Amino acid sequence: MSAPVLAVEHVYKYFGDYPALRDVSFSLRGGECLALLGRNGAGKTTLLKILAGLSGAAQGHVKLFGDSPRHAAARRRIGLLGHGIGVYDELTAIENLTIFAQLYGVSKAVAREWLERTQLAHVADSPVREFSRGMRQRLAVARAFLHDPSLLILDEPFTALDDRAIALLQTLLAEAKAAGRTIIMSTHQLREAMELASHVALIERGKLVHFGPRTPEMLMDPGYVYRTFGAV
Amino acid sequence: MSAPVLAVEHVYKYFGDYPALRDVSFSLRGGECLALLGRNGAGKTTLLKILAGLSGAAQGHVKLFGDSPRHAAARRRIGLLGHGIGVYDELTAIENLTIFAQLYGVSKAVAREWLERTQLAHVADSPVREFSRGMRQRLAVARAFLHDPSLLILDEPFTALDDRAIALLQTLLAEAKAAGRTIIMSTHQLREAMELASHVALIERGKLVHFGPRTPEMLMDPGYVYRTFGAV
Amino acid sequence: MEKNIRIGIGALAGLLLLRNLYVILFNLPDEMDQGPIYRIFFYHLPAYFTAMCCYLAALAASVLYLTKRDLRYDAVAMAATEVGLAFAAVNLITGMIWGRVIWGIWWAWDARLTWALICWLVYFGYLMLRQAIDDPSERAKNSAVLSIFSFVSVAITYKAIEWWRTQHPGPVLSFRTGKQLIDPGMERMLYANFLALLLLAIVMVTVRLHQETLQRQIDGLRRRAHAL
Amino acid sequence: MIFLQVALKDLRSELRTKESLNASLSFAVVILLLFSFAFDPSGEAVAEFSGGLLWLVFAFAGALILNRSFARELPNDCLEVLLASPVSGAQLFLGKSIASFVLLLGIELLCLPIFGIFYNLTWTPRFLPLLGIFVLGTWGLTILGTLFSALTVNLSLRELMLPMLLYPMLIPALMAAMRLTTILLSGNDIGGDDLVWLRLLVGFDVVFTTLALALVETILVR
Amino acid sequence: MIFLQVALKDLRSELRTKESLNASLSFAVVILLLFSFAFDPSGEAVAEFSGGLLWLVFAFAGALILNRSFARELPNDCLEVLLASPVSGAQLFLGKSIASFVLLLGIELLCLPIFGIFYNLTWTPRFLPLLGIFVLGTWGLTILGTLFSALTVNLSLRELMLPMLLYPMLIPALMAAMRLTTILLSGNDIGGDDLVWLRLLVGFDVVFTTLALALVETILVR
Ligand code: HEM
Ligand SMILES: Nc1ncnc2c1ncn2[C@@H]1O[C@H](COP(=O)(O)OP(=O)(O)OP(=O)(O)O)[C@@H](O)[C@H]1O
Ligand SMILES: Nc1ncnc2c1ncn2[C@@H]1O[C@H](COP(=O)(O)OP(=O)(O)OP(=O)(O)O)[C@@H](O)[C@H]1O
Ligand SMILES: [Mg+2]
Ligand SMILES: [Mg+2]
Repeated sequence: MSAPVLAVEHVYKYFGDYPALRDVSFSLRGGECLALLGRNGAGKTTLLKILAGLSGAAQGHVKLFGDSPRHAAARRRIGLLGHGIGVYDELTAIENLTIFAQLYGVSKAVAREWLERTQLAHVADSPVREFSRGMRQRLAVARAFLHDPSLLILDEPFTALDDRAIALLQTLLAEAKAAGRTIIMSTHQLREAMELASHVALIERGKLVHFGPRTPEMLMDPGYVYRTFGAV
Repeated sequence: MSAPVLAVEHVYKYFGDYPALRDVSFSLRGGECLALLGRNGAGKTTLLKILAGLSGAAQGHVKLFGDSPRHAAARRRIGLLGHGIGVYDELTAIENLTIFAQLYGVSKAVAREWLERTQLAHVADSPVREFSRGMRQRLAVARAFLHDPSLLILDEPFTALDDRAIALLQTLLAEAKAAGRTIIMSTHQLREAMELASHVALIERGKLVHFGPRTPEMLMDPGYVYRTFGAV
Repeated sequence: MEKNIRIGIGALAGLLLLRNLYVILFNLPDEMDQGPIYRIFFYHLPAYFTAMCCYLAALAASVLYLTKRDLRYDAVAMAATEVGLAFAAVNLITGMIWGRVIWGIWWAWDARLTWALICWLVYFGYLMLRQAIDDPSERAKNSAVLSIFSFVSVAITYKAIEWWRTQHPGPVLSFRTGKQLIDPGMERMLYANFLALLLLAIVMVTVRLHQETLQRQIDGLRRRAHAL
Repeated sequence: MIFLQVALKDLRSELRTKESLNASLSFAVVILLLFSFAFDPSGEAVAEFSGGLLWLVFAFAGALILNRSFARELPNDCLEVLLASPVSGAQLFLGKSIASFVLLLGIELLCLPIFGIFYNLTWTPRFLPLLGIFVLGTWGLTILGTLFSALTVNLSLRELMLPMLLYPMLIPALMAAMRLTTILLSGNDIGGDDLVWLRLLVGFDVVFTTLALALVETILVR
Repeated sequence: MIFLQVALKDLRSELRTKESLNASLSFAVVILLLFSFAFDPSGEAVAEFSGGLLWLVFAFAGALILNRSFARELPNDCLEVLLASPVSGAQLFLGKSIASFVLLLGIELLCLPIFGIFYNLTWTPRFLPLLGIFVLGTWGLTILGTLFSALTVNLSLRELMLPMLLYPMLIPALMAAMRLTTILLSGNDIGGDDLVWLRLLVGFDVVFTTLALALVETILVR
């Protein structure tokens, strides 16, 4: 059996005295996709930030590919898609992608290729400022997938997207998953997430109350997870 | 038949040369609830801002209760719930509501009452900064409903809320609708919206391509509206 | 127990201060040139040294916080800085009063005075930054970094006397000059009052720490109330 | 009187944390300090440029405070909610101007004794006329600053644009206030030729208050 | 050399619109103008406080530019994306410092002739040593300013906090730069006693660059 891509071991995080995460442990392997569920304020974003190395755990360890998340080698293999799109409004689409290509040490040709895959090639030289929300989101996806990351960390990726943008994102994620990439995403839009997920985790007031494979019941009835495993 | 609460007549809006709204006309009466659908960048937010008097139409008219939306009497009867919660982080919950109560000429007792209705009475004296997302949203609802508005304008009210917060909002909206208030809301979360809606409108690239009562098909299959009335 | 120790040190500081005051006022003779006003010196200089000790403690606590990430060190840094600011203010104000009597003006823009003021402003900025950050961990971390940067200005203030020529009197203490410039009785008195003020500072720091602990408990309870 | 409620709201948020008051005050002291390095303040000439120095400090501290006037409403989209409430644009503007005015005047009055100590000036004998000048000058500063704050609130370069637009237009008021303050701080009375400056200051306030109240609704509703 | 790419990115966004360059330049000119009202620039003494004036302007314009250094990354959550990329905190910081440095130095070099014209000063004969002082002083300003920009990036009072924290700590560098610039603008050479100031300036740059590079990762990762 392969070594885990992502291992979270007894992670705690405090904001002051408030425990935002308490003893969270799980691990994921290549090709797995985790849907991280939880009510508002449960700690999903906090956990994802720790995984991406944007925030440090107070106790416990996170290992990405066996390394700490603050290790450059580990970060080179992460793709991050948060609330914000993470590109610069005043620059053009291709300039944005080129910048990130350089930071990741990827060739410029790859940037162009991703513009085509996200159907943005015809507006490559327009500043992002002029893009509509759907186009911005597609560019953000191109930015996150550019360096062929082995681990995708997505925080509420479907929020405020229309049906078509969601479908595009789902297709890309399904492809990535099929190619053996690991995906972890938080979301409140259970239906959209369940189709993709191979695993489901439920976090409640900072505690991981459930972690396991996605079962057919979950697909049929998204509320199932909350009702079955949630204490509150 | 009663006079329309909201009448939109041949409204156009341009951003530079770009026509964000083209010849939009419809009207709503008391007790009606309109779900405003449309893809990203279709012009939903633009339309709602014009209705709330935050932005002026280039051509055409908007009448709220027979008045222009910039008329103070009309604005006294609007409740607005946008992306932002519209309350101040550094003030306490009760201070926030008191401020808005004063601006709308409503007594302070009403503010307290709404805190209780949104189950925030126990944190009335804590600054909003410390609230969780769900609590903030509830406070925003209290703020929007405080002055007993006759017309509720909601822009993507369900975004990023968990199941419970959505249920609370739906209950409040259903009550308002039953009490004869008019509601207009934009959303991408079709399922949540359809349960409430009495009417459905679809906007596409600034044009209103459909406006009509909500039919049972729409409730069963939310994608139906896009497929049936959408041109693109 | 903790409370008793606090009261004990406080009482000791109080007694020492009273005794020193008595000696300063009644036993020590007037200075030749300045007359009675020179007695303010016994508060002017020790207050400054006490402030320096507080800033040094704040620096140590900040470094410890960054290595250990324990919020208690952060509380120490905060308390020490606040008390240090108070004592630095005593130094500034006594100096200004003294200056008013001797020079006829409240303030002169010379290096020593200016640096004392800069130092005060720098640490006041530290407290401002603390106020502006809500999340305690973030606040602790960022203000610890700022405290480290701030200490550079303390070092410069200490050295200012050697780098710039000033209107303000030069060093007098024998450990800095290597000579005996003032009367040994006076110098002993200085150290005695320094000890008293230092004890007072320690009590004040512990009181602030205690308040801080209570505040954290209150905040914790409120957070729990929110979760209901 | 709804604008008073807006003003109270702003003052309350501002004073809740006292951060901004403390920060602006110590910012003002810091600039005084910087000036003392740039210009030798021990010379005899201090009284002659005291008004200039003081109003420069007020202009800088003022720009920082005014910058936040409308920007304060951005974080949770409060501006939209306020504009959709029955408060008219002019009332909102007036309320915000009053709040900034009170805040800034408070800071100025705290700065004055500090300034007096550090620059060795006596200001007590002519405090009342000085207060009058402060009120007039500060009102000009806030009314124009609040208008520009509304104008620049949606720009990403806000902090940069506001002072750039504000200062040149403010020059008449600033010059008058500097001149009049210098006269008072030098121990003289305002009279004779200097009344021109006073008239300029009052005229500035009247003209820009009228203009701003007339135009602000247009600025806020897009 | 990944920090150079960060610097290039920042410079490119900044120069794309030229807004900020134009705005800071005209802001600098506006302050020069204000100063000329506050202090009589026609006197003989101008050369004596020329360095002070110039560096005050640079410090004010600098704070506005530095304020945007990390704040520029906020709108679309770009800061998070950058921190999750292989760029280390120190590289990011260095890149941003370099970008602000280049920008600010450019503005300073544009200000110098304008200043020369307004205040009737000759700066050409000693341009090279002057440039050296500008480089050293500006580096101190940017390195400390960028660090504080990172420290205050999440504060709502950012525009107010940054100068308030920055200026007092910057004073040694500013004092030295003012002094050395005045000497050069008065037509003298740096030598003898004044070398103390040069040493102070260099020492400041070295100490704070080291401290900043060591501590910035801690600031950025929460
Ligand atoms: C606002 C005014 C003043 C301020 C801010 C001030 C500040 C200070 C500081 C910071 C020190 C400690 C320096 C060190 O030991 O490194 C000091 C020491 C001292 N001050 Fe002042 N001072 C002021 C006015 C005066 C005046 C007016 C006098 C008397 C004429 C005076 C006499 C002394 C003496 C004798 C020492 C001890 C020198 C030494 O041992 O270093 N100070 N002052
Ligand atoms: N910077 C912070 N300072 C203090 N508390 C914080 C901070 N960030 C988050 N919290 C608290 O930590 C808890 C977890 O927040 P988090 O953002 O991780 O929730 P979430 O699961 O992402 O919620 P949502 O579904 O609303 O996005 C919340 O109670 C929140 O109030
Ligand atoms: N201030 C503006 N300046 C220029 N164009 C704008 C502005 N605001 C909106 N637009 C453009 O107007 C169109 C309609 O935007 P709007 O925000 O109304 O869409 P929406 O239907 O709310 O979309 P979404 O579902 O993404 O919220 C978009 O193409 C957008 O790019
Ligand atoms: Mg979240
Ligand atoms: Mg929208």
